Amino acid sequence: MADSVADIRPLFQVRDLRLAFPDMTRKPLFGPAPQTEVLHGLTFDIPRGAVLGIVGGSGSGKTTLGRVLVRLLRPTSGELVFDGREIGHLDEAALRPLRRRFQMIFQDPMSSLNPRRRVGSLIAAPLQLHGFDRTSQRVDQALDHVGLPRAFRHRYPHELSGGQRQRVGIARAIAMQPEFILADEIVSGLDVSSQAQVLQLLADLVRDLGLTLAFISHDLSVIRRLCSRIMVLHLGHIVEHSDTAALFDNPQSDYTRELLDAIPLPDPDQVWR
Amino acid sequence: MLARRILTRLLTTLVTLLGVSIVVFVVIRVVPGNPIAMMLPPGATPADIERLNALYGFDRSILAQYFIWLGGVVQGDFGTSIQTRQPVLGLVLGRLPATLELAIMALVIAVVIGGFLALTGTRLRGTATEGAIDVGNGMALSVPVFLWGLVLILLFGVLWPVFNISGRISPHLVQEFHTRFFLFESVLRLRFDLWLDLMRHMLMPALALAIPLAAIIGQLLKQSLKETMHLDYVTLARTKGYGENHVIVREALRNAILPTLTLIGVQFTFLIGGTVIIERLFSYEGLGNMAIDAVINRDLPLIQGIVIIFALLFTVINLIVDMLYTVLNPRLRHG
Amino acid sequence: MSAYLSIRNLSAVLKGAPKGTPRLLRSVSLDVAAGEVRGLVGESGAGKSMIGKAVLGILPRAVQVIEGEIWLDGVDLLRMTPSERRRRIGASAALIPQDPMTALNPSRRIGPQITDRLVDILGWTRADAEARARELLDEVRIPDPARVMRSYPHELSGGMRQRVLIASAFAAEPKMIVADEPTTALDVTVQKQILRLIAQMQARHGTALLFVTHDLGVVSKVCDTLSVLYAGKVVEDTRVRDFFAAPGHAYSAALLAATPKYTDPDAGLNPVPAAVIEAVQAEVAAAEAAWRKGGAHG
Amino acid sequence: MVDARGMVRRRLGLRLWLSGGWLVLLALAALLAPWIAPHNPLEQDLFTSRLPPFWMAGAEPGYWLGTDSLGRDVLSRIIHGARVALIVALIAGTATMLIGATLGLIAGYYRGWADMVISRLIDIWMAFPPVLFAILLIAVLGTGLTSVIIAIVVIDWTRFARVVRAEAMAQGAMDYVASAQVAGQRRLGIMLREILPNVLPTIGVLLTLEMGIAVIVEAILSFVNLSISSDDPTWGGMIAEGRTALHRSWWVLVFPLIALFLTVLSFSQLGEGLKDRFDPVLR
Repeated sequence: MADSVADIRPLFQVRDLRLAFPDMTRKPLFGPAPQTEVLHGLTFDIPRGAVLGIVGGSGSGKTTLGRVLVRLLRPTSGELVFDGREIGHLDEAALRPLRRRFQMIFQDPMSSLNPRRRVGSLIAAPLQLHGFDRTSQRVDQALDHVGLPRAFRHRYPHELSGGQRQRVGIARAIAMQPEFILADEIVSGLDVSSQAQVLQLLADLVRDLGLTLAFISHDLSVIRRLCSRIMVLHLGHIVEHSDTAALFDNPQSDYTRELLDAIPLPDPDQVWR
Repeated sequence: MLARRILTRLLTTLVTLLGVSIVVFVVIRVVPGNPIAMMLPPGATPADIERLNALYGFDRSILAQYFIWLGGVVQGDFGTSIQTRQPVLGLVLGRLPATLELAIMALVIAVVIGGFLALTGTRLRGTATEGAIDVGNGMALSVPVFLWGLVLILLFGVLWPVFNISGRISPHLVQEFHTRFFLFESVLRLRFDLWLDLMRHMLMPALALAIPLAAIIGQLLKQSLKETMHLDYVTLARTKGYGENHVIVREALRNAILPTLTLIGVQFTFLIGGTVIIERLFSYEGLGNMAIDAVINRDLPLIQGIVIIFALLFTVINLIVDMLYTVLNPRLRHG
Repeated sequence: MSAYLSIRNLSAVLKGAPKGTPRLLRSVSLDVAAGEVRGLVGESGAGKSMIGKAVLGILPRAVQVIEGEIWLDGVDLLRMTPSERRRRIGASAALIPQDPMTALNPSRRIGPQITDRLVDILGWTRADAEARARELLDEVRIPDPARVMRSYPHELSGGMRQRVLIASAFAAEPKMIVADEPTTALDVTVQKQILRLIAQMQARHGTALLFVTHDLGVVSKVCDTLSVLYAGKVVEDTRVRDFFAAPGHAYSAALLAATPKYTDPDAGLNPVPAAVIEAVQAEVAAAEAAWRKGGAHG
Repeated sequence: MVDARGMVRRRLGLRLWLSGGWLVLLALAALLAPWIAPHNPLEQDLFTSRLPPFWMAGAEPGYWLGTDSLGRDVLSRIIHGARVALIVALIAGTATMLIGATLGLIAGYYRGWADMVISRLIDIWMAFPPVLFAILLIAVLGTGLTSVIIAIVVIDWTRFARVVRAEAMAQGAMDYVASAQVAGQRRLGIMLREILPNVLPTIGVLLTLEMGIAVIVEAILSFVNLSISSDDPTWGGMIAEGRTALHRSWWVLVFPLIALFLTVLSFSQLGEGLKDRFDPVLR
């Protein structure tokens, strides 16, 4: 089974992916608004088991790309192939059975956890939707996995700390036993100590559960520790996509070099050109 | 961008007005069954009915009737009042100044009181005074103008009768005026004796109308002021050496006032709506009082005229407020 | 080199909190000399921002200083009347705020926002103040200063706004500047330019700078000295070079170990060990108990 | 130094008790009106007309709050008037909520053409003064309890629709909605299971507010003699009567006014009080 075609094929195959939004500020009085393209024809693969870091500054399109991958947004054109199946242009109904297989963890857990649901219900609701059995045990397992006490299932999100909320977000995603998880800036709101813990947890889960992960961040230092491959986005283009070590040792594009140079290392001897 | 915004806004206003005309037409002409019978005084002859049928095209399709009716309305032809046998437009315009003056007076009172409460509450935030202002605002807000009117009648008409609680002006003074805008005219002609008499009549109904609006302004403006006071640019101004009053007025007020402004626009239309019952309560001879008489007398052409004038007034006010917002907001002005 | 800013035993509490509630700031002492950049680091809730706010007299109303001294240029700010203190701070200190998007008044033009302090507080003529503003905008390398002064904030990018705010902070030649996480809201490439600009301006004007940040990387680039805070208490006060060579406190060391470092994939991002947290908590609790027992201020 | 806001907040519990207490009292009075009212509210007796309330000289025992110009007992009329007030409050309030909140939720969450239509309708509705609109509708529909309720629903659905639409729009932009979408939840499911619970507290506050407004609108309509038949006791009718004879018998106006005032105030305070007390999410 390990050598079957299905397993060596990349989990995601993205070809010439484009996304444009109507620009309401330039809309004429009548007729449609002109389109502004924010993703300009992206082509890349995400192999099974890979941990792909997606980096870029504000306005690079990294968050938008993430939302296209999990089909919160519909691409304007191009191919988005998940496990051999084109999903870029499926409608919601056709997509629904597939949704369990790619999950997302959001940047702001305060906004992404429904404030009027308890933790248990937050994790269980998607499970029930997809007809999982023994949801109660699965909720407990998920809480165990992310290192939260089982008693937390009775709490509301506002009763948790930032790091704990982010763990609930992770628990909700892994409880669905997905093949792919998208993590969008999930540590940018956390202190360095909780950041380190959450990243450690994510790294362990990816290894233990055999997940494929796309990790969006603006912080190359964070990405280096976690990711096997890195893709650098700039203004809606892929400027570099390579192996982690290769990217840091020998960056190919000017933008990547500029990005690396700008990072303040915790080291007074670093020469800042 | 500004021009397009204004143009779009004008278009939606037009659509709204068209919708208003349809609603009025449907309510008055379609629902009651035989409109002719309603438009005629008791004892009308079949010949009268025949004539009206031809005049309003009641023998034609509903759609055709609508356009005939709309054509008349657009040209200012709202028909003739059944009660007085006078053109509706003249009657309505004769009463409009009284209602406008009352509403504007109430608005001024509300803005002054509300603004004062908001600024005081912001200046003294965290103290017992702020708590008292909050409780007072909450009370004032949850009691409608009808009840405030009654309370004021009891307090200043019966218990401590210092104000007139009936009419717009002492009857013998009416012939002193050349226009229907008594209040404006008395000020322009510097006739403060007339002005005083007007105010004695107007203050109570205006105050009744103003109380809830003052509370809303007080509450919302204070809330946005307090939110603004936490923003970085206000903090920055403090570090520059400015005192609390300066910071509230120059840094916070201009930005906090925009949401309040839109609210005042919407609420001002509610306030004008409130004049209907307040005028009745204080026997104030404005449009609202006339409307209620018209309903009681089943004078449908007159009601229709009044409703359309009110709707026009409301839509124009909303339009003006929107434009004002657009012009005052630098983000939109220099987009 | 005598200290320009000197904080002594500064303690603050939440107003109306019951007796025995831990203090928000626990007997904080630190000095910043003219021309020195002192970093204030700690995790959220450690009180680092609050110290900067106390110096500038902009503590939230809910926070109350219960003891201590803040000496700025030879006078104790806490012994002045509020209006004296305000003018004093306005004339001799300034703030570079965190978020350039919200730190400029959206309904006022840029020019008056730079010159208002000079005209209203320091009594300059409008013409002098405007000339000075143009000069400063030029100094922070904003092209076409005259046009920018007529603009509204929303017409400028985040980086440009932060330059305007830096110019505004230096306008009155203050001897003391507090920078409160001035680059957290910016992209990393813009951050580099802004940090550089702050450092250059500080060196050129010889200003004492209190630099509040959560990022040890940033500290290593701009600061000379460093105070590490935990739960409102200074746990380490040291020179930056010494700190990165060998942190003097277990908590500081753990913080450094948790800070990511892309050049060394094996270093950084190590969770702070529970034992370290417990130790530093015990230390803070012991200091708190000793302070209460001392009964200097009940 | 004591934080004054804390004192105000502690009073919230009291306000819940007071408003709830008055409304329960009123509901009991309405239910048991035939048994507890001391007199037949319609019974006229010209020999006992304009009797003052019990503490004043000239009062007659049994007529606690005095009588009106036709000799009808004021207290009994207030108790019976509570029936009309509460029926209108409950039925009109609930119906208005169901229609307005549903439209607002659809407009705010689904957006698109549904929102266009509903928003335009709201705009049109906002162009009419509500009281005038109500009076007009009654003139067309004829008087009676059903007409009053229909008029209130027709006029006031926009109050719910506007607020709920704005709230649903704000909630729809939150990431928990995106998260439900990623989980594969249907649009309708998201609206009902994710957004509705977050809008519900607002709807609850609006509902009690609307009940108070319904009471007032009914009173205004009876005040201008356009509500139910003029014989039946209503607070608005009593106030209208009292207004004409204010100087001779003030109590005919004052007691129904107090009842109306307390009822409207209680309804508006009840919603806020309940929300503060039972909403798990403190904002």
